[in-house]
Amino acid sequence: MRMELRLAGEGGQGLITAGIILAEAGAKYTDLNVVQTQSYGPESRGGASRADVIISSDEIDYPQVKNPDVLVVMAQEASDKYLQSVKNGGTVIVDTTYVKPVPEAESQRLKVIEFPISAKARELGREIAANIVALGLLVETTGIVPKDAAVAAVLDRVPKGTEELNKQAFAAGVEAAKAL
Amino acid sequence: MRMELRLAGEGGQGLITAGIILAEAGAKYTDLNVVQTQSYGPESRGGASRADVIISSDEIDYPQVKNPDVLVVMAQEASDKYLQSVKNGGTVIVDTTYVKPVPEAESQRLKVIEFPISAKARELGREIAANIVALGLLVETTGIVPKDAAVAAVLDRVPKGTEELNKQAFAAGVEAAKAL
Amino acid sequence: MAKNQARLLQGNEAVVEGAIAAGLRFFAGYPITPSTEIAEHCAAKLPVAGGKFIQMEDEIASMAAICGASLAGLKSMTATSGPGFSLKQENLGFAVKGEIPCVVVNVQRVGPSTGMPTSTAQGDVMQARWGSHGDHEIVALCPASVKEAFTLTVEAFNIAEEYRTPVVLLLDETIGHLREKVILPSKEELVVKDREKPNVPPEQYKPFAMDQGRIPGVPPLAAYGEGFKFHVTGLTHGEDGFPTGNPAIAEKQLRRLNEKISSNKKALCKVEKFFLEDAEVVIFAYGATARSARKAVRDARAVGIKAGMLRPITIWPFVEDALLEVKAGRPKAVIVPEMNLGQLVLPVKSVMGDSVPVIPINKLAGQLITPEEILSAMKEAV
Amino acid sequence: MAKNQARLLQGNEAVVEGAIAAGLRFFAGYPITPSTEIAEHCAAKLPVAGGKFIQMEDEIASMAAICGASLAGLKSMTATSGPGFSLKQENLGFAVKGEIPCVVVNVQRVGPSTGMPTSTAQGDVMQARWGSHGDHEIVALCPASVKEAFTLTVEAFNIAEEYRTPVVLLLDETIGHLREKVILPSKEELVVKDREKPNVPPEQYKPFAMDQGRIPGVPPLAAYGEGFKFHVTGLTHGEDGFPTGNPAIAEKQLRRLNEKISSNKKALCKVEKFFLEDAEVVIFAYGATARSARKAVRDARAVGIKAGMLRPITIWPFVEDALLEVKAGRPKAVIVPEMNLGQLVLPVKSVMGDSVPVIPINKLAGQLITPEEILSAMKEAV
Amino acid sequence: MGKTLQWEVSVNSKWCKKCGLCVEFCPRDVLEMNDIPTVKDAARCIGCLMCEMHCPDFAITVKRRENNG
Amino acid sequence: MGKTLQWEVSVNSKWCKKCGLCVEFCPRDVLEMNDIPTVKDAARCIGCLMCEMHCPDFAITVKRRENNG
Amino acid sequence: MALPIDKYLRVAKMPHIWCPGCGHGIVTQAIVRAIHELELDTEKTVVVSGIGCSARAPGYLHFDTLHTTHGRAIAFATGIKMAKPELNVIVITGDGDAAAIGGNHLIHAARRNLDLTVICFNNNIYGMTSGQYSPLTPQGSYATTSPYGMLEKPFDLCNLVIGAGGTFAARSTTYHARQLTNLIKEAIAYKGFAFVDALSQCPTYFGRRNKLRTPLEMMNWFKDRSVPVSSWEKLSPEEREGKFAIGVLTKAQATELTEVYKQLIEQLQQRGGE
Amino acid sequence: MALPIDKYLRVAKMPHIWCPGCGHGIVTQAIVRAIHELELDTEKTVVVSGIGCSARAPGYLHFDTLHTTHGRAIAFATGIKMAKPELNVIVITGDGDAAAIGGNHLIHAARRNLDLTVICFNNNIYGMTSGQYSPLTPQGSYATTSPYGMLEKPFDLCNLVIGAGGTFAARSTTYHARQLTNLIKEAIAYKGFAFVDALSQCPTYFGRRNKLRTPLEMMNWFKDRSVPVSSWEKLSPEEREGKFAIGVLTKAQATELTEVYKQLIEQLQQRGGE
Ligand SMILES: Cc1ncc(C[n+]2csc(CCOP(=O)(O)OP(=O)(O)O)c2C)c(N)n1
Ligand SMILES: Cc1ncc(C[n+]2csc(CCOP(=O)(O)OP(=O)(O)O)c2C)c(N)n1
Ligand code: SF4
Ligand code: SF4
Ligand code: SF4
Ligand code: SF4
Ligand code: SF4
Ligand code: SF4
Ligand SMILES: [Mg+2]
Ligand SMILES: [Mg+2]
Repeated sequence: MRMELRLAGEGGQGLITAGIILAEAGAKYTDLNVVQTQSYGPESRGGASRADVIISSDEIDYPQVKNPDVLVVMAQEASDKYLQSVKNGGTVIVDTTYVKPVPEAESQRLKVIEFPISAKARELGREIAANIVALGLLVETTGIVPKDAAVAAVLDRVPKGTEELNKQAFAAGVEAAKAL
Repeated sequence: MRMELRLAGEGGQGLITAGIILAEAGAKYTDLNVVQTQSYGPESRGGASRADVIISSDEIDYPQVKNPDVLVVMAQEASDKYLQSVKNGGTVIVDTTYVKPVPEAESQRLKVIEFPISAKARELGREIAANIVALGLLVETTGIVPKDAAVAAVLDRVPKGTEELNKQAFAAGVEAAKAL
Repeated sequence: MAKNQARLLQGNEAVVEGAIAAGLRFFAGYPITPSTEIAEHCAAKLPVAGGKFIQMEDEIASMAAICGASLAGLKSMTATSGPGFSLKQENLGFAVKGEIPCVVVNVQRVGPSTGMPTSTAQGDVMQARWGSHGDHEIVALCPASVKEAFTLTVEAFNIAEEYRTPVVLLLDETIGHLREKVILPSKEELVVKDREKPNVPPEQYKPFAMDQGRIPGVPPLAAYGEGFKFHVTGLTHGEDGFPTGNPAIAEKQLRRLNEKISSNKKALCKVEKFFLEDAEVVIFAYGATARSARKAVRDARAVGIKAGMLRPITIWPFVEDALLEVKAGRPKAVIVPEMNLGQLVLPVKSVMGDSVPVIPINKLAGQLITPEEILSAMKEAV
Repeated sequence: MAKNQARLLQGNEAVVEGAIAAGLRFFAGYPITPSTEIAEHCAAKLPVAGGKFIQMEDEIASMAAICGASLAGLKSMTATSGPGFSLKQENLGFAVKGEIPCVVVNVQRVGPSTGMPTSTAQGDVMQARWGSHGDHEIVALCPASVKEAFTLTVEAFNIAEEYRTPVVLLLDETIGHLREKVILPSKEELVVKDREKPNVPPEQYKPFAMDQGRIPGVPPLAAYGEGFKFHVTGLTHGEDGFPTGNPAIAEKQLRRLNEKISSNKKALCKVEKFFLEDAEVVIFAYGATARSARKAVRDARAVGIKAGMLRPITIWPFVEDALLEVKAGRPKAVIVPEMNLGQLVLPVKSVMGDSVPVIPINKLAGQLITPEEILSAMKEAV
Repeated sequence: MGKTLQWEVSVNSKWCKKCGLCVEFCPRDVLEMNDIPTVKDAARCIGCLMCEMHCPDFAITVKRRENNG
Repeated sequence: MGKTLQWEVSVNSKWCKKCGLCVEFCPRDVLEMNDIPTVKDAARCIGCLMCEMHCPDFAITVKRRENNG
Repeated sequence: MALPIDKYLRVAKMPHIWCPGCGHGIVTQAIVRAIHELELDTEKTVVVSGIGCSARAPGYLHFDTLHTTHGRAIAFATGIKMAKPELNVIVITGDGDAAAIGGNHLIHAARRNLDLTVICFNNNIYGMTSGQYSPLTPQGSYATTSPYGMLEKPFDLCNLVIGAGGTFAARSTTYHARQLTNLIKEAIAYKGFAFVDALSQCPTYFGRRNKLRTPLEMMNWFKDRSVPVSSWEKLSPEEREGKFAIGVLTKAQATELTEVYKQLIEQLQQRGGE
Repeated sequence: MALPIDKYLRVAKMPHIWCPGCGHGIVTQAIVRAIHELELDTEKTVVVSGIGCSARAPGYLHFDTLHTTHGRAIAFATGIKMAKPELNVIVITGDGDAAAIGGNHLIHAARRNLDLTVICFNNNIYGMTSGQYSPLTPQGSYATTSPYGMLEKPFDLCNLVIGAGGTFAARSTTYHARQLTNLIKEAIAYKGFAFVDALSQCPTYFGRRNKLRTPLEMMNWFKDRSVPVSSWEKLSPEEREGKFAIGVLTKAQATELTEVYKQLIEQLQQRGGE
């Protein structure tokens, strides 16, 4: 088993954090191997943002993701850039708050999940938790790590005082996935 | 023909200048090849001082002097250090103002010329001209460059206003050599 | 939910964990992508461990400060990337000459000059060897995983202390920024070495003795403030540490300085051998590139190509002996994939001589060489 | 008394005369033994020639200032020795990357570190090639006489201007400080080359074009203040000079940058062949060491040994072709005397392969290798 | 046509990064923040350039209107 | 024996570089320059250390004499 | 006066890479406006920078531009100005670039009185490398390398320049955009070394960590702490605590280096001509 | 008090390499005397230098000593002091070493207020490399690289240090050997960064070229131009022309870096212990 996942959007959306949380869930709470990489801006600051995670039962030699099994996109630019790279039959999770519907051609070869992720987070109180909503969606859809592992990893990472919000955000993502 | 000459003493005695003048006389006024080298202190300043000159009718490949044909010494330390290096049958010119007589053993294998060079210069007005007295001695003894070439080279180099003094100094050296 | 022993650690973070485990107590640095996380983690963790972190005004000062701290007795480190590594070269030479144990991390990015700061490269491999003026040996280690970023940092400190020398840890951006699941060795599993101290009274202490110390040519090192009152200079010096103009003494000291490393290649040169026994085509790869190579070897074996990999863990001194073994196996080719213009091809070629073809694969612009690219080179070679 | 045409000139002074003859109009430097006379002569002579001299606060600033002045259109130079050369490496890399013509003189002294400032060495030969981070080519020339210090300085400027690249002039202390009788070429005898200027309007000007210029891969260079309003950066950039993150463009530009030198080795690699035709033992020597070697060859011939010398005048790019010719002559040995630990032995070996033994002679402590030492090595070899 | 407008304030939506500083610095409350800043009351504008000079993105410009009366 | 001398001024001839500064700085004219500085009038010395403190070569020292009276 | 943006910006390279609300754009605009109001010849104006977010400005400015190595802009600029004294040479630098790695070049250029205009985009932080402390980070402030608060004292950059012998030093902030523009004009017009400390906000790395949640909050922080030079001089040391002066802090007559050099060359060439 | 030379000097290395009449020996003696009078523990005192004639001093001093690279002594010393705050760390530097190549480290150490004592052997010239101008060479003076007279303005080193935030700066000369000794004592005793500008004569390269024919002439030149701080403050700018102040130019209380760091570690370790 080897699954490659990519989370892409804009700086400030917390996708790097989401990627790390997912990777930590895999690392600390499963027997699987995990690597996580990310893209950086010109020196290291700002701009577009992308986190990749590989979770595998084998040793992970080559650590980069080229054709993800799963793609989460939370900005239009990211969608435009990465949709094509997803494997045939792969899954794409789209934050419809910021991203236009997936073009017909792509939606035929992919499993497309569309949900207003950021709007949902705003509804819960703070848009900053959109990354965790996305994570809930992702975990529920893929089953790549156990849900309680994911929640534990979320709680390990998020700032004190935001635990409840983030739990709710995760749950909202899970709900959304179930509802689809 | 290849002649190797060494002038050695202390910083401030002007031996580097004397070496350069000799080399310039050879370069500008003869058809011979010339190289000139010198020793430097720890970074570049002060301390013991040594100028070497090679004058040769052939191309000068290896540019360093190991066993000079002629050695001029104007300080005891220099004498102690370099006397042994002079070729058998070579010439050593000793400034008796500062240097003790050449040891018996050495004086047998070398042609020794002893003269109170610095005292003579003092007598002429300024001890700083001792290097030019030494040059006069050297040129007269070795004939390595024409005397008028040497004088011309002296006049090319010395500060304005000191021409007369230096001419006299050179002449005094020549005189001394003749008198020996 | 029950956690296992594992952690998700970034390469740069693992360097800091390894360093502190090895006894790091002083870090001086200047931020530069992609090494900055090393400084940042040190800033957070060193004072907790009773150590000191300082951000200096530049990389030159950082290198100087770690030399000072090391002479005062603390295990010291700095970290940088290409532009800063260039700036450190003069004082890195001082550390070599003063025989000052310390660790210098260079997380490589695309050069030359400012280049592509966030893109991966292996372009400073020759610079690590030859970047400072004058003849000097250097030890350089190159991890290919986050775990190894930890273990080789410990190793780097051990070598620095044992050989009284700066050790360069060469990461590439890929390994520096990679987060990976790791289980770190426990304290008990770690071997931590400390510099040898003089066991003579101060009057007899020769900080640059020709013939003292557990390892021949590596004199024991006192620390400032212990009463030894010794002198350290970048000028060529005698056994007592004071400048000498005597060519015979100078020659001896300069040779000792180089030979304490070059004559200990056996101990210093570490490699990983991967499916080498029967390999007909051998990949010589290091750092992140070795991960692609390992995948390529597996894929090649899967299609019946007898592929293997020699991975130098020690980059300098060069792993000549291991390569001679490879040569003895008469492979059809040695493939050298590097994220540079072929910097280690030259030494590999000079070992392989006329008999084994050496095939470089090079990329300059910050893209990791892929397993597919290596595999296709192998297919061509056999 | 009648003077002849000759002068007694010091190597360092000859560099300055050569530079001014080649068009030098800006010098920025920082004093360091044994290169200081170059700065001193520039201070005296440049303003007389209408040029500018400035002593900067350090070597880093000196290297920066000459880049600035060159971009403003003046032929520029700096001079230093080992420690300063180490400090210049970052900005030397910038000059390579920005393709800024300039000349950097390194008068070598004994290293590593402060070493022996007034003693001769050839210990920075590999540093000249690999001292700056990231993949880059460098041109380095090495004179063996005062006259050549003059002519190769002119040549260095010509190459810098023609190839839009920094050129390193590697002297050793012996040649830098040597005074020698020379007859300098007259103005008419000198070939002086200037950088190619763009012949397009500013809107069309691409300062880093892939395919423009007299020499393929060397784009014409405008000067600041001429209305071209162009951008220069150390970041990896496209043809227009602006940063690019596009790996394909970056790869192309980085390759052009290297290939404009490496693919012009024929034009750049100069050697002196001395009694090579029938040589059974060949000395490969450069700089002051070549003078001992020349004497040794003469002495060897006198005692019936068929000796010859190949002297690389261009040190980088490496004179591989000339060495291949030597190899084709199947000599019994190639002897490589160097005032370092054998820095050029590696590339010589990699050319000679398994067939011709390569014998190094090395001295580290500031003593010129003597003709006798080379002769006795030759005697052993044949 | 009522009062002639003196100043024309325009926002370059391609460059604007929506920081809102122009809105904050306008002393006359001319602007309001929607997706990008928009002019809500052009008549109040006094052409003081506070919005323009505090825009980090060269995205808002204030020009004197051609008198087309 | 007349007046007891209070101060002993000694010159280390191995270190002295004959710059003459000690002589120049002595306010009591105790020293004179021969090949190296020598004490010409020990009795005048007041132990002010001007000579010692201005010697660049650590070559001149002024010590209080042991009272052997 | 609206700015003819097309004349001064490389519009094809816009929008710039700076974060929303970053002060660097405001300072850049002040420079452009100053150049415009002074009617400098755009073909005779060179803009030089080091490395940092600030240092990216020249890439957007339509002049001869040079983006050098970290900290070295002033040294490169020195070469340009010495080579062609007729050019207006403007250096754009950051607080890290100018005062950490580049401090030595700054003080030497001030000492030499070479006719450069140096504008420091001072945001108290290393922006480009994501928020490490700089020599301008206030004591106690948080940065990624001062997770327990900055332990060291910061420079006062104008004092540093004046201490080095600089004869023109001024300070303003992005809040005071008009004043800043005027000071930059005065600095460019000044014949000699002129330094402008331009306080700029980095909301992304300084603001976020130090509870200044918006660009506006940061600019208000500037407003609250700044005191015009005229009033500053009347404040006691205690009253100055936590505040800083804005305006022209020093301006004096002094001979400029390229002028002196020009005279030397003329003298020597006359001498040669005799 | 006669100096117990054997206790402080490596007598086997004497005589030193300095030229006859070189001021560096006088400053070195002042340092030794200050150490002696302060009764510093010789085993807990480290002397660090860069490169230059001045920088050779530590080789003759019987302490832990470190002769580093040109300009970097303060940066090396920073590492030593941070590592072992209990050591007295004294930096010996030259005007080229401290103010040309090393200027940045000087101003940063002053800013940080790290407890170092820096003594600059300021002879207005590069002695070791045979007489090139330094950033302290007076305008118009001759040096091998200013054959037509120095064109640039020199630093005032104490002003530079003060401008950088330094809280202790003092100046004296070899002429004023006793005052110099006292100032060095005060500097060493000061808890924080302390800078002493010690004017020293280089008869060999500065004197000879500038018609100051003897060491004594050079020292008298110091005497004639120096003005005690107390009087200095009363002089008008015109009266100050060609003169300089001697004495303690600034001395203030300020928190010292290793102290602050110590507190941080204690806090963190307590926190960890909870
Ligand atoms: C020699 C070198 N060291 C370090 C760096 C990494 N670096 C790039 S920008 C920067 C700091 C920039 O800070 P500042 O000058 O304040 O500019 P800002 O980004 O805040 O505008 C650093 C440390 C580099 N590029 N080169
Ligand atoms: C990096 C480097 N650059 C230059 C030098 C050459 N150098 C040695 S000492 C010196 C100047 C010394 O001047 P100063 O610090 O004033 O000391 P002084 O000799 O006058 O006491 C220079 C430029 C060097 N050793 N290293
Ligand atoms: S010009 Fe002044 S009044 Fe008009 S919109 Fe802008 S800030 Fe408001
Ligand atoms: S200030 Fe500029 S970037 Fe910010 S919202 Fe207004 S127009 Fe947009
Ligand atoms: S101690 Fe004073 S009085 Fe005595 S010799 Fe020395 S200087 Fe003269
Ligand atoms: S001052 Fe010292 S060195 Fe000079 S003459 Fe007197 S004792 Fe000798
Ligand atoms: S990181 Fe800070 S300085 Fe850099 S662009 Fe963003 S806000 Fe501006
Ligand atoms: S050269 Fe000058 S500074 Fe150096 S030892 Fe001689 S007199 Fe002193
Ligand atoms: Mg900043
Ligand atoms: Mg000096």
